[in-house]
Amino acid sequence: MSVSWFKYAAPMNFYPLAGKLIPVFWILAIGLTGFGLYWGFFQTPDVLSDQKQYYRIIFVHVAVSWMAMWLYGMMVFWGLVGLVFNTRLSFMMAQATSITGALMAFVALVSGAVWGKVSWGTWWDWDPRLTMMLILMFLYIGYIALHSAIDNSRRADQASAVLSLVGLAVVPIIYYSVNCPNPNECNSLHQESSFKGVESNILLGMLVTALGFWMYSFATILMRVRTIILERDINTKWVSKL
Amino acid sequence: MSLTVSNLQCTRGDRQLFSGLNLQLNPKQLLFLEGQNGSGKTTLIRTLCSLFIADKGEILWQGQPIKEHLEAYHRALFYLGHLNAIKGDLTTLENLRFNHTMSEQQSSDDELLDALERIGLFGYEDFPTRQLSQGQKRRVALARLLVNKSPLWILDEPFVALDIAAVELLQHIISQHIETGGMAILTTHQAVPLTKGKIQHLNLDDYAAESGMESYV
Amino acid sequence: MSLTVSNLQCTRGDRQLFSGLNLQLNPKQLLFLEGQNGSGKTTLIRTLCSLFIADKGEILWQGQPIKEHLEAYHRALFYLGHLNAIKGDLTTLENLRFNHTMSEQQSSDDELLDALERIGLFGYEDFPTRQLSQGQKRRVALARLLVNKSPLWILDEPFVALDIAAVELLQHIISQHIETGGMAILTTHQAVPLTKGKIQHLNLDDYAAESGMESYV
Amino acid sequence: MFNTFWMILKRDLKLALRRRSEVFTVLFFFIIVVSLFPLGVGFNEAMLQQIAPGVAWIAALLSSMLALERLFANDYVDGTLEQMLLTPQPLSMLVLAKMTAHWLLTGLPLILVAPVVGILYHLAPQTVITLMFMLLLGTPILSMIGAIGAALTLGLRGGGVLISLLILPLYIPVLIYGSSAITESTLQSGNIEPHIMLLSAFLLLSLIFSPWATASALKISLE
Amino acid sequence: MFNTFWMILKRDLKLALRRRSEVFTVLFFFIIVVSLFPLGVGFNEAMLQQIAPGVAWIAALLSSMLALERLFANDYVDGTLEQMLLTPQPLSMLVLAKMTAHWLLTGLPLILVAPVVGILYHLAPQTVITLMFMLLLGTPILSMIGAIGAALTLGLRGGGVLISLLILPLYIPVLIYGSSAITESTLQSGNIEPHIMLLSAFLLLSLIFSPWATASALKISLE
Ligand code: HEM
Ligand SMILES: Nc1ncnc2c1ncn2[C@@H]1O[C@H](COP(=O)(O)OP(=O)(O)OP(=O)(O)O)[C@@H](O)[C@H]1O
Ligand SMILES: Nc1ncnc2c1ncn2[C@@H]1O[C@H](COP(=O)(O)OP(=O)(O)OP(=O)(O)O)[C@@H](O)[C@H]1O
Ligand SMILES: [Mg+2]
Ligand SMILES: [Mg+2]
Repeated sequence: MSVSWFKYAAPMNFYPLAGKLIPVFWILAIGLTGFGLYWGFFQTPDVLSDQKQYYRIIFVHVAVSWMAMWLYGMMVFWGLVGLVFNTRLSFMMAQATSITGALMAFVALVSGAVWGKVSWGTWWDWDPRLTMMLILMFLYIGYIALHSAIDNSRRADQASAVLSLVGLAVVPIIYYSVNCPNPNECNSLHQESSFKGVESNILLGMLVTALGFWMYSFATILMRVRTIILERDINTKWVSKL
Repeated sequence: MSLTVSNLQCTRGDRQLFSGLNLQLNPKQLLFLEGQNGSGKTTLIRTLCSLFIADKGEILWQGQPIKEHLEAYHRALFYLGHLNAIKGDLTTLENLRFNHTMSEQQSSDDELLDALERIGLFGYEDFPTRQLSQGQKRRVALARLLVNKSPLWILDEPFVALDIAAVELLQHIISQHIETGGMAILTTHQAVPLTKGKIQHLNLDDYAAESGMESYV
Repeated sequence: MSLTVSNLQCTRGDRQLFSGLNLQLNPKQLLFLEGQNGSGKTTLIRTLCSLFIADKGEILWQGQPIKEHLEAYHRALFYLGHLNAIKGDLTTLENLRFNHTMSEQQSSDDELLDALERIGLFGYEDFPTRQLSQGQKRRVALARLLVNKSPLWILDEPFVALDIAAVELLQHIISQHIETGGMAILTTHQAVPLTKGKIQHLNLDDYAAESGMESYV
Repeated sequence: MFNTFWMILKRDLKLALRRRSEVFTVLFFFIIVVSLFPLGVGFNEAMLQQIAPGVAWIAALLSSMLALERLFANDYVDGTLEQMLLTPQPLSMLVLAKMTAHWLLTGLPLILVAPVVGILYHLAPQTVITLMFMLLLGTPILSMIGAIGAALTLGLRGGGVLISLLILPLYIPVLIYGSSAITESTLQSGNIEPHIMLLSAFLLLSLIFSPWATASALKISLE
Repeated sequence: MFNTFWMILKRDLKLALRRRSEVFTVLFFFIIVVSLFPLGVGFNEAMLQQIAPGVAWIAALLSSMLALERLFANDYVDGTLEQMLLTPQPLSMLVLAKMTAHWLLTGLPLILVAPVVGILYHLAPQTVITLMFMLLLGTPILSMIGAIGAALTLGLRGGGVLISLLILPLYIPVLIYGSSAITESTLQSGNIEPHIMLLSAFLLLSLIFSPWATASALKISLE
């Protein structure tokens, strides 16, 4: 088993495998997202507390926000694997993840802003959750900027992996400080669970959509990894044979 | 005490520079690295100093891979590349003293002053080095050789910018180092006769990769 | 067409480098500037290019003070110093084209490509120059000589970092320039035989100020 | 003459675009600085609206200034600048081309991103438009005055911080009129025409004098 | 070991003091930025008092950051850094020494000059003392986190602005607690102990991890 894992750590072997996986993830992504959105739009109540139809943005918004956070973790994970095992492929995964992640953060901000505009009448509010998402996007941008500023790909990979690790170490502190700028007023770290009181079929819609976005992320990340592999190995024999 | 390199292969960008390179350097030996511009001399030298990582191959110092015994290897190594590693705001003497002490070698200020005088910087001890000419800056960097006790010297084009007298002096210094049991690796495009000790030549053009783009002259 | 320098005196910091320096350069003549490290060759060259201002003395181009006819003088001048004046992010060809066009000379891209090939950079036309070796960078800078039509070349240590083949080529280029009626001023510490045209030597050590600190070797 | 201008401008833009990241860096620096303020001063909406013009302008000054350091420095260390001095081209054309490139790369993007400030600081659309217009008038001044400072500090150690000392005080008129115009525009009886006139006059003045001053400063620094 | 630390620290301080101007530049940058704000946002005393902590901290972040670019860059371009890598000295000692020098040259002076902020923004003496104390706790964190960014961006074009993209978001906790502590201290019932605890914990954390992270970053950048 472990043998085959290491086999696929080589870009040369991973490339065709990814090629085969991508359609699978696309199908799953379209299916799940489609079902989730269908569920969300047609199987849920028209009014949620004082919100009107607008609240249906939640199905995209929440899924995208979750993805933005999870993908950051995934990016750090791949970077760490790359630093420890010195595998090029993990770094490529990290790089591909960063772009999808930044995109997710951006869409989260935009969908949130649109939502805010229609429900609160303001595009933006300095609410801890929103602020945190903005900072998360800055962290992604820093990662991407550093990676693209270095031409030596090995250095670019390692340097941005270190940056993401440092980021991961500081993120909890940022999170705490943003949520609780004045520690005197914070009784505990835990906020009210946002799931509380959400109707279960709304939750179902959200979860299925989120799963669909996971699949979408996998598909785009794999596609991006394939182009990265091609760019980097352009001069090798196996690529010229393609 | 010996430096052994086996089956080394280096790539810059996406060009393979050389592969299958072997060499063995023993005390009292001097190695001349040769090759046309862009053949990879600087890259090889930096690889030997652990400043650049090779794709393949091993570098052994006293039979042990340098990667795993970096500290010991660095203690035995003196490297000087294209850059002089001197601070324009410090004086000649301060520069020498700092660089020398950092490599964990002790010399009194008198010895250092003496070295500066021998290398032709008498009267410049208290000059900030930014006020020196190209060749004088190079001399400040090279003055370390006069007080250095490391067995292995790796020098990348050490003769550049030096005038004729200084080139001769440096030749003499290197010869003496070899004679007293040291080893040295040099690159240079200038023809410099070095007569003492056993001299090896390694021409990187011979190790150039067959495939891929090549440099023409 | 001639360059005349009379009674030039230069000071760096508070050291007088040389004084009472006279020289006359006519077409088909080559001037070798000599002198030990720190004798003031670079300073003299920069003074001749109007990049450094002398304490005393005059520099005349075609009988007229260069200070007052800077534009005409600059049109006639090609200078290359220690720095290569190339941008690491531009390709070899882009660098050559930009520098060449800035000096108001026109050449087609074919001529430029041809120059690059002759100087030994065939296959590197589209390389960003930051990825070149020391000697290759120098070659990019020197490629301008192959397409340059200025009568007066002033080169500060042009042979540095070049390999043997390139040094020969450059010698050939300079000889040809002299032969076809050009003038050149060079400094170099390497012994390079240049056989064509009339060769003058000027040793700056002879003009060193008597008083004040001197450098010893 | 104009040939030189185009050549240098084209080269500078090409160099910047070779590292696409660089253009975005200045932009994101601006956005990050703007979004740090609420974290530092609190989220009171009325207060944020009140400080927004000042904050936006100060962030603009700083972003413009940060990129200044490299305006001539890169060309200086690699010898390009001394080569340019030795060409028959007039130095003020060179300088003008470099200023233009600097503005296109650091001034223009700020104008385009100004609506973000509007969102973060709850500004009315009308105010955002005024902000953008004032930035359009003011940022070229920043580039032009900044170039003088960059030329004067060329090759000095600690250039970056030093420039800011020389230049920030000179930026004050732009800061004052730039931000007071925006505050004014939020008032019912607001009339920002005088602000526009003053900034335009300042712009014209710098357009006339700064290439010349920068060229002299360059000559001094290069000797 | 400690020898290395002292040697590098001494050298860095000596280098800085050879150009005395450099120490003052960072200081004046801080003062200028702080004094630009009232010009941009208006002179309402209550508002100035309210924004003072945030402004002081943001000016501190920026000053600290501006000097960061040169933390390793000078040693990098002249080859000193690669020489240091080839000495038997542990890299983390080098890094620690450089961080210390950076703090002594850019953090400490800010603390000493903090009373100026107090005067410009009409702060009570008690508030100024809190500000100074918080700066004392917070500025070393800035130097330490900043060093990681400086090491990562070593030798990259546009290093200065790039560092800010990487580092400014990481400075946020310092900014938030640093300024909210000061606001808190102006309240009757204010209790800044938790702020101090949190910043101290952060300081400790960076003291443990940042030399190590910076050393790895340096190794990566130098290869
Ligand atoms: C720019 C604007 C916005 C951003 C960046 C944003 C960001 C986020 C993020 C990051 C989450 C996931 C957080 C978590 O799971 O803990 C989230 C979830 C959510 N957001 Fe937003 N949001 C924005 C606007 C809004 C608005 C205007 C509303 C409501 C009117 C809203 C309501 C919610 C709800 C109900 C959830 C899901 C519940 C949950 O946390 O599981 N958001 N948003
Ligand atoms: N910036 C400066 N300030 C003060 N003195 C300087 C400065 N630069 C150079 N000098 C002094 O001027 C003298 C001449 O320097 P210059 O560079 O002209 O010498 P050179 O003949 O070109 O030497 P080399 O052969 O080493 O290149 C040197 O002795 C040097 O000490
Ligand atoms: N940063 C880089 N990225 C990609 N390729 C590079 C880089 N630096 C150098 N190279 C390439 O590596 C090759 C070897 O360079 P190196 O500097 O080792 O040559 P060298 O033998 O020292 O040449 P020289 O005699 O000119 O100093 C060159 O052909 C060059 O194009
Ligand atoms: Mg070399
Ligand atoms: Mg010289």
